[in-house]
Amino acid sequence: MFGLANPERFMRFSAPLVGPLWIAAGLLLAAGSWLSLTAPPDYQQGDSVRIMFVHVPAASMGLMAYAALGVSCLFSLVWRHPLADAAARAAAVPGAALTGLALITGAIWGKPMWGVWWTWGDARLVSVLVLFLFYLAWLALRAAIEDESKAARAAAVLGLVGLINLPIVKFSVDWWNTLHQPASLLRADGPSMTAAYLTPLLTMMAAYAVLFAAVWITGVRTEVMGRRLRTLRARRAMEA
Amino acid sequence: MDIENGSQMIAALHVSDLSISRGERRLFAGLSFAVKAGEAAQLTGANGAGKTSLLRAVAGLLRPDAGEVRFDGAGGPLDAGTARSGGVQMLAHQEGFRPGRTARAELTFQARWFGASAEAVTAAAKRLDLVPLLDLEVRVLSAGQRRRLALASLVAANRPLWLLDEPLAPLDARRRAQAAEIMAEHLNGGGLILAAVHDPLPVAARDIVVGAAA
Amino acid sequence: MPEVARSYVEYVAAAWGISAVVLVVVAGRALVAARQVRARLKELEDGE
Amino acid sequence: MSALLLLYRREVSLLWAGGGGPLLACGFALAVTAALPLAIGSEPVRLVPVAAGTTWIVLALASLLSLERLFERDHEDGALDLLALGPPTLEAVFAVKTAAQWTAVGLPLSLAAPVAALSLGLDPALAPLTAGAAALAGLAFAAVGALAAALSLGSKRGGLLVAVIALPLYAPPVIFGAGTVTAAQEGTSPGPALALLAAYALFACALTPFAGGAAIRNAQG
Repeated sequence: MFGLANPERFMRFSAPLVGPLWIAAGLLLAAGSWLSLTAPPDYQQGDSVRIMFVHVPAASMGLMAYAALGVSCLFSLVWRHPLADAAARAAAVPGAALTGLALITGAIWGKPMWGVWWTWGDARLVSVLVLFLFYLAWLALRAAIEDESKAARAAAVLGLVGLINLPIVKFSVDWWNTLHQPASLLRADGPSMTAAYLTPLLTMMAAYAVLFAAVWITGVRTEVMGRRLRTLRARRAMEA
Repeated sequence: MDIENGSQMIAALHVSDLSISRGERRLFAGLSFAVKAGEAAQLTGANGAGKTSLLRAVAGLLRPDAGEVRFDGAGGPLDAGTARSGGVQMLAHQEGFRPGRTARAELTFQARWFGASAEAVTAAAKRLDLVPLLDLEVRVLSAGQRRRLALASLVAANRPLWLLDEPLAPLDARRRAQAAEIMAEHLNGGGLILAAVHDPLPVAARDIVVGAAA
Repeated sequence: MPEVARSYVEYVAAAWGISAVVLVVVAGRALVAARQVRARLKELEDGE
Repeated sequence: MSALLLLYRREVSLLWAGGGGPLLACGFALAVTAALPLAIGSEPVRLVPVAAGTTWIVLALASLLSLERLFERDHEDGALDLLALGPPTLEAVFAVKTAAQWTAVGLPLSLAAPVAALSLGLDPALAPLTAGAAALAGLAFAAVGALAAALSLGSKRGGLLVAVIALPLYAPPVIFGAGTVTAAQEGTSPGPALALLAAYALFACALTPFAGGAAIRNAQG
């Protein structure tokens, strides 16, 4: 990982990856969608089970993205890795979008399953909501401080603190859920994982993962090129 | 220099090949100089040349791009952290006093934070003719009075290395003479002074040009 | 055989529709930003 | 007297006297508590079940009050640089400021908490437990809040940013704090919740000084 520390080597290393990644993401998404939409309806939930195929991948990728963000912040803080802030920024926006998507699709899925748009009864949904708040806090801090390098370092501290706190918040929400067990609501645990559902779900999860990787690497490359652009312009201005 | 109050004896300051930039802009590079006990050095250079940043880098508040700041104690090289937390005091444009509190409370806190004893604080206040002002809030003091308060804090703490950023600017002629006396006394006692100045220090000092010459 | 639940097709459509939109926006944003910065960089480097 | 004790006394006298002193925090807490019955009606059947929960929301919000000025004022006065140059480390300075925030805002709020809860119909026998849990939660709020204040140094919209950073991290102490009182209300032992609350508070006190020290150095240099 240290080898990629200097931007030039990272650009050379990542250049051949970008194209195939995007293509793979597209193919996987197409395959996953086709499999998901052609799977037999659940005997109990009917077609609404298909919402799971977009909800679960978004939730898990939102969490993975925060892990990527947190690890980038660790590299930025501890080893002052020049690309780390670029990696953190490139992971934050898609991560937040995916987590937001998980909330929306979770709410839509909740309507047929529990009869309400948003239910505080499902600990997983609530943890996804808190994860979304962590993203907002990171993005707000990153944007609030004008000085670029100071904003990066402050956000890196928050990203790391967030990463450390995530499992704790997850535990406290699950603990909270056992305390306030909503007896009245129908406690459906979701469809049984028959093979017919496992394949589409895993394909969709792979698709979301590859798509995130493509967006992330493209984002870091854009950041590197952007920095090169700024230094070129600064030098151009000095010569003028 | 009584070690009891945690102050650290500094015999020399070495700055080697220092380069500092602000954002994308390089302020200066490859700056090297040394200051020994009993010596003063003054940083000259245009506005924005990086004099203040250099002081802050020596104080450890700012991370240089390259180069090194080393301190020597009586018995050889010192760890930079211990040298700074025990032997360096800085006088910046803002003296660091909270406007809403009284001069007495803020002077006492700041001086004792840097290791001064209660007696040293009262003696310094007397010497700088601050006694009548002590019960006023810092907010109502003039810039010159606030600067004298900061000088009293320097005298009371008596730390070996003084980092001064345009120390005499707000002072009138009479107070500048007194400041000169204080600086000379500090140097004779084996202290060191590194100051960013526009008009020269009132004590013998070596010139260090920072960035493009003024 | 429990009565087959309503098919909720409209919920599925909503969920997939929103997902598609968000994914396209996220992907599009990344690709457009990359293309723009590459273009400006080339323009500067050619001009050198 | 050690430098840290000097700093602690200065910080407490600053927080206690002007600005966000305990009066302001408790006043805010009771004002928000009073808003609840006005909003959802006076019948005890509505208020009693939410008494514990509301008290913790009020505690969390009230503890945000004087956070913004905890470091910002020293940063503007130039005092933060001098604090960094003193004998203690910046991590110790951060811990002392957290302790001062707890003393001047956290502890007074832990006295206001039972009053607020009782006013909403909480069983008076639970008042001591509420005060104890509020004090522990206050410690967690002070540590995490101080970190949020240090992180938002140098940003223009300080106050709001502190809240956006701190509140997600307040989830565990709010859950465990309110959980302690709710458990007691339902007759089960509040022990586990109290233990989890104490664990989080101690964890925050151990972690935040290092993150806070890094945040302050970042804002300075």
